[in-house]
Amino acid sequence: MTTVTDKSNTKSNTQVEKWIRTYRRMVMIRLFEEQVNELYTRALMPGLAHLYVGEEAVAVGICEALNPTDYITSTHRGHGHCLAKGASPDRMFAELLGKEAGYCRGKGGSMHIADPATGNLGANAIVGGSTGIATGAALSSKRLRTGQVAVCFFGEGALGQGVLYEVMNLAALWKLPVIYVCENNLYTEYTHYSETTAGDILARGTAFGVQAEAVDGQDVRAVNAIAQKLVDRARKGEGPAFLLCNTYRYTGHHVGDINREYYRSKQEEQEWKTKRDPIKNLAEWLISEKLADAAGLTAIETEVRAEMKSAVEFAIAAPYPGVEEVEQDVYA
Amino acid sequence: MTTVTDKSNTKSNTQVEKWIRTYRRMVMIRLFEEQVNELYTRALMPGLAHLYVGEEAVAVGICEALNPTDYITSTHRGHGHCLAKGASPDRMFAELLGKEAGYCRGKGGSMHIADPATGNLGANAIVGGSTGIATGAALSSKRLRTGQVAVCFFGEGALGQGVLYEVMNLAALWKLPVIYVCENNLYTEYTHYSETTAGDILARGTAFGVQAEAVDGQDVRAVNAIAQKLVDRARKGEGPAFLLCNTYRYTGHHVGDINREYYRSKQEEQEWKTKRDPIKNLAEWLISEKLADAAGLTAIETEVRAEMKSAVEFAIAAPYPGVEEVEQDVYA
Amino acid sequence: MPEAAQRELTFAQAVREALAEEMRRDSRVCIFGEDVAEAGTPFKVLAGLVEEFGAERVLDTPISEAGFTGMGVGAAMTGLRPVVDIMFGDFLTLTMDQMVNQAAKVHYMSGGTWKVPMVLRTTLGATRRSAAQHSQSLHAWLSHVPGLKVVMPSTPYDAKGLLKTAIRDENPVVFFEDKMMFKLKGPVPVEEYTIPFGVADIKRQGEDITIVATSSMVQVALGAAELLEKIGISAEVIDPRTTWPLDEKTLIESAKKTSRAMVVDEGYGRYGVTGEIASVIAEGAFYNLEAPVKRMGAMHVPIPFSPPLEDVTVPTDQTIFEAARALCGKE
Amino acid sequence: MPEAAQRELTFAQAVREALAEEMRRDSRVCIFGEDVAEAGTPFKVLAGLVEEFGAERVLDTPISEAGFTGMGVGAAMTGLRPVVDIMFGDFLTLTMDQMVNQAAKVHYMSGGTWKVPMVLRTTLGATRRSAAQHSQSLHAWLSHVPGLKVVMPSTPYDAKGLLKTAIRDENPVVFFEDKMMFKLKGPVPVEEYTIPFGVADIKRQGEDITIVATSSMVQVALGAAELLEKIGISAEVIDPRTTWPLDEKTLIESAKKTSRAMVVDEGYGRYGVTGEIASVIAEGAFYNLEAPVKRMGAMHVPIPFSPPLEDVTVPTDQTIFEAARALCGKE
Ligand SMILES: Cc1ncc(C[n+]2csc(CCOP(=O)(O)OP(=O)(O)O)c2C)c(N)n1
Ligand SMILES: Cc1ncc(C[n+]2csc(CCOP(=O)(O)OP(=O)(O)O)c2C)c(N)n1
Ligand SMILES: [Mg+2]
Ligand SMILES: [Mg+2]
Repeated sequence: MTTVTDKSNTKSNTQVEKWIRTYRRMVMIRLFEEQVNELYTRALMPGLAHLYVGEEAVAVGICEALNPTDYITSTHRGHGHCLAKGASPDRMFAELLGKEAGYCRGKGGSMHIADPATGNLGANAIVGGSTGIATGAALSSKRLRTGQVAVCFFGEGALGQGVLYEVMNLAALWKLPVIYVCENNLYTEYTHYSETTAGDILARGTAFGVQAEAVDGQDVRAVNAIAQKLVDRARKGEGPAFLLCNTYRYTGHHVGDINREYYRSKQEEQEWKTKRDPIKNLAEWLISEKLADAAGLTAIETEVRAEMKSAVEFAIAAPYPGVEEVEQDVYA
Repeated sequence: MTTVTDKSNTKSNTQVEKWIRTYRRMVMIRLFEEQVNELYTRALMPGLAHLYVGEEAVAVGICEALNPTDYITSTHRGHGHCLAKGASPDRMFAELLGKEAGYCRGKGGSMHIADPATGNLGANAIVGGSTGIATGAALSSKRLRTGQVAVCFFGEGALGQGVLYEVMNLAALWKLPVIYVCENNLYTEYTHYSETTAGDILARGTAFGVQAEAVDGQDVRAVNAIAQKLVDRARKGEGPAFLLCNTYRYTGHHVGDINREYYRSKQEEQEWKTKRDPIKNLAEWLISEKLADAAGLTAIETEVRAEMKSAVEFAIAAPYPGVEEVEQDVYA
Repeated sequence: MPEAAQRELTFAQAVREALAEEMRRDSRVCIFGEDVAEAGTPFKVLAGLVEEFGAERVLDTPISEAGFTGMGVGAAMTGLRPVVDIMFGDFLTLTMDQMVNQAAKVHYMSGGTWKVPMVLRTTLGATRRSAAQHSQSLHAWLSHVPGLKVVMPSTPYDAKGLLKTAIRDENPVVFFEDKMMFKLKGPVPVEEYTIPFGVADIKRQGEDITIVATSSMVQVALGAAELLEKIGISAEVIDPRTTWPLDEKTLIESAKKTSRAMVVDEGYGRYGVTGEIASVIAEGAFYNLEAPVKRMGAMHVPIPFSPPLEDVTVPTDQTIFEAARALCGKE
Repeated sequence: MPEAAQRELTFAQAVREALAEEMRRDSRVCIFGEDVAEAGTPFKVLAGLVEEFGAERVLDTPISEAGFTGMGVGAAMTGLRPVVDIMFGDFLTLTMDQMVNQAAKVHYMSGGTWKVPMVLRTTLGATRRSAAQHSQSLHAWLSHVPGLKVVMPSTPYDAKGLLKTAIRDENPVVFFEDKMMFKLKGPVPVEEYTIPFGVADIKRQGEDITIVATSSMVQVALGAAELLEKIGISAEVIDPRTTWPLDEKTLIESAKKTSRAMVVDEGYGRYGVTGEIASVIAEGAFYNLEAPVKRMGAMHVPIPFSPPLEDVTVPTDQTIFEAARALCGKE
């Protein structure tokens, strides 16, 4: 069986392996989130979670351009970023269930998964809250001359937070190797971004001296190509970048957001799902380019599904941390 | 004797009266600040103060375009804004000395002068701290349909504060009658703005949907012309504007900042003072246009100087508030 | 509590009704915040308001807590009476400059000339499985700051009456709602009423021990009082309702009467609300107290996600019961 | 205090020396903030550091307190040991999200995997005629937050030893310097030393009353102790040095010995540091106290500009003296 947790450090240089790996990762994110939703509806998961379904090409396309030691910061909608950077589903599910085997020993939950081994500085439940952290990581990289790049993922809602502009200005002044990835999935909770975003999004990068680009976030190859360019540039010391990825979340703001018609139409959802699905798009390209056949892709899906299932079972069976842990790790 | 506290509500429509009034206001600010410096060197003033000398054309050119009921918010370097909006020097000096007759009964001091009668929402000692207040005042104006415009003065140092971008975005979305006036005097305390400001200043307005313009802040006629245009536009409901005024502070960051050579050259200071002085420039124009003669202008200066002197004397003689006042006005 | 109260409302309904009544009474009252209009907030507390009052008075904002709180200050100074909605109390961190350096100080710094009649509504409380950045109870910070008033309702009745008072107050008021209490039901009269600030409410009379509890902890303390009654301890439960102004007199008198006191608050136990109230009682009832004032707050840890861990971080009826029993010297 | 200390340094020199020594010892230590490089801060505390360590390690920032504090968090997580400079403690308002929702919680939320070894240096203290937005002492807020440590040095010796400890600590530490104390001189040995956190220092031995004082208030309390001595009252002055961790034991033992205690702190008296420390003593020394613990903090008002008003807002040696005398029952 092909392992679904292949780290990007085992990255092969052949194109076919790269795109198959990419495909697998996107499928993994989608099926991971399916399980999360299932855990929620079966009332097995404490609290809520924000699913990344529909946005897979962004995280995967970008992380495919990163080294294992490169840094990312993530958001409340962070499962996709974690997985794309190489996290294991079993420990992620364990975290979502508050179990000791989780990435944060259950202390963080869905919105706080962090993992030094994959350069994941942590998801963040404060919108815009990790923009300083990512920029600071880029400062370390530059000062310590480690060559690492930091990627800061955020939803377009974070464009409302002033701290983003403060750190973009600093990153530009100090030419830091950081890439601000704006995932514009059109909504901040229950409000369309056009109601909360004046002016021009790309100009918000360039106004602060940050190179800004836009890309179709449903096209993983396009995302990857531009990410590679911006990452290379940052690594060479040419400064920060802002990458606007236009994308869509297929489901609610969180797992409990079921009736959405007061803020968006079913038809809109349907159009994105049918016409712009990132996984379907890549599959079609793989097949048309003869890099894979339908059966092969189905086999991947089946494998990943089985892996997700056993990861969930692992998490369900895992023990909670002992209550004495509650006062541990407050201070290092 | 011509009163030096002529309010803009006594504004005449003839050009000559307007420019003579403008000239008098600029002279008043300069001589007011001279007295402040004197109070400091004579150790009569508690604490410090930030002088507006050199920047007079900005405050005066803009406030000349405002109605008495229009709002302003101001900064730590706020004396010029206060005077330009129509405040009385005597009560200002009293405030600077912590006296009961001061605008804030001595509780605010140099950095907090506020005055409902002239629409002055207050100076602010937090860099960028009044950007929300000015924008909120514009919201009131729009909602209550009063036709008032709000002007938010700030130094270019406030470009570092994220809250400015948050409220510019909101002002653009809601088409609020607010004008963000950036006084770029080249320095934030002891650091040149180019070391702290990446990208392009005007683009920082337009990126958020705010109409942005730049003007020579040493040319009061130019400042006034563009201000009038932006104020009219705002009053008509056409939305917010950002006005970059390029200017220079002649003296230190505050009265105690005497040795400045480690951050800027005497030559630079000299050039601005001799070649770009806003008062001298206006005087030359008035004379060349035959709107005034040298003797007339000297007479104005003499009058204003006398007025400043008696205002300072008033303030020195005025009593401190009674100690029981300390616990008053915490709550309305 | 009013005698004739027949009608029951949830806490959320009481809040909404207070807002609706005040918005009808005074056209200057308006609301802004994230997802407050059509969505009616994630907690649905404001559902229906935009339909009645329109998008001019119930305004959805970008995710810009500092910015729109600052606008609240300016709007309040110039004729509106804004109710600023901060979804989670944890996001107060982003508004501290506007609330503390601006809102709280404008009146004083201007020598009493400008006023800031604004209300900031926000939430507190853990045990919602929301982890460390969505579970804090940060009201101690605001209570520390002169110029602000801080309201902590514990019942639907109090929520309505106190919110109406807050909106009519000429000062910046921070209004904390326990997000776990939105569905709690309680009597709310149909008739108009307001509740003054600085007046504690004795939620339960008792003789043996005084339990001062705030917001979310009032119901929990009442639960503990029932457990205590079963073992023969009569607990008086007092809710200060506002931490500033604080009704010191009522707290001290109760402690003098019972000779034993506890303070229970969901904020962190260290350098917070319990320290202040315990000190007020320890000083005011010094010669009557038979034991030190006992303090219970949130454990001094970031709130963990994992349910078994989170559950031990805040006081429960059982832990309050046990502490009270020990304080009364009963085994 | 070391026996052999011959050399005297000012508080500012002691801070600078601590930074310089740590920067020489560990190349990961760097400083960033507004006007920290050539200007050496408005208080000149950092003068000369950029000349020795270069602009790569002493970085001038834009006026972006939230942004560069956040960068401090990220830099600390990834291998640097940043010292973030916030010019006035009043601007902490702008950093609260970064300090409280990020720095304080990263280690815990990540299950102990990431660490944030950063120091935030800032100031506190009034009486500088700087008015309400430049005179606050906001250390109570940070002391309230688990995950942070809070340091309040009161002498050049303590400032140097505690700052070195802060820089070597693996956690976010907030270091408050009284801006009125920068020119205060005191003995500082030439030899290397550090001072552990959580160890109170008895600045003066006494028998009749315990005065717990923090930061700026320590010297003032020592002044009061001299006045008290003249009327036959022997005051013990204790400086906790860190409000978190807090050396409860030393405070309680002293109060047990003297049977009377006061707490003096320059932060606001309400819901702040005095409430916590007074409660700790009132509980721990309950059976030994002959009078309630007396609290003295800043008056509950925004700090006014006018000198005669400002001067009455914070404790002075005279007001401490009078309160202590009253507490001891002497007229
Ligand atoms: C500072 C802050 N304000 C508000 C929230 C509540 N909140 C959580 S997610 C969210 C919407 C975020 O929208 P966006 O950034 O576009 O991300 P998306 O959910 O679309 O991925 C909001 C308002 C928060 N977590 N942090
Ligand atoms: C939030 C905040 N940070 C820092 C300061 C300290 N400070 C006072 S004035 C100033 C420089 C302001 O520069 P600029 O905005 O350009 O105004 P100018 O003094 O040049 O008029 C600084 C850093 C402050 N008052 N507020
Ligand atoms: Mg979004
Ligand atoms: Mg400037």
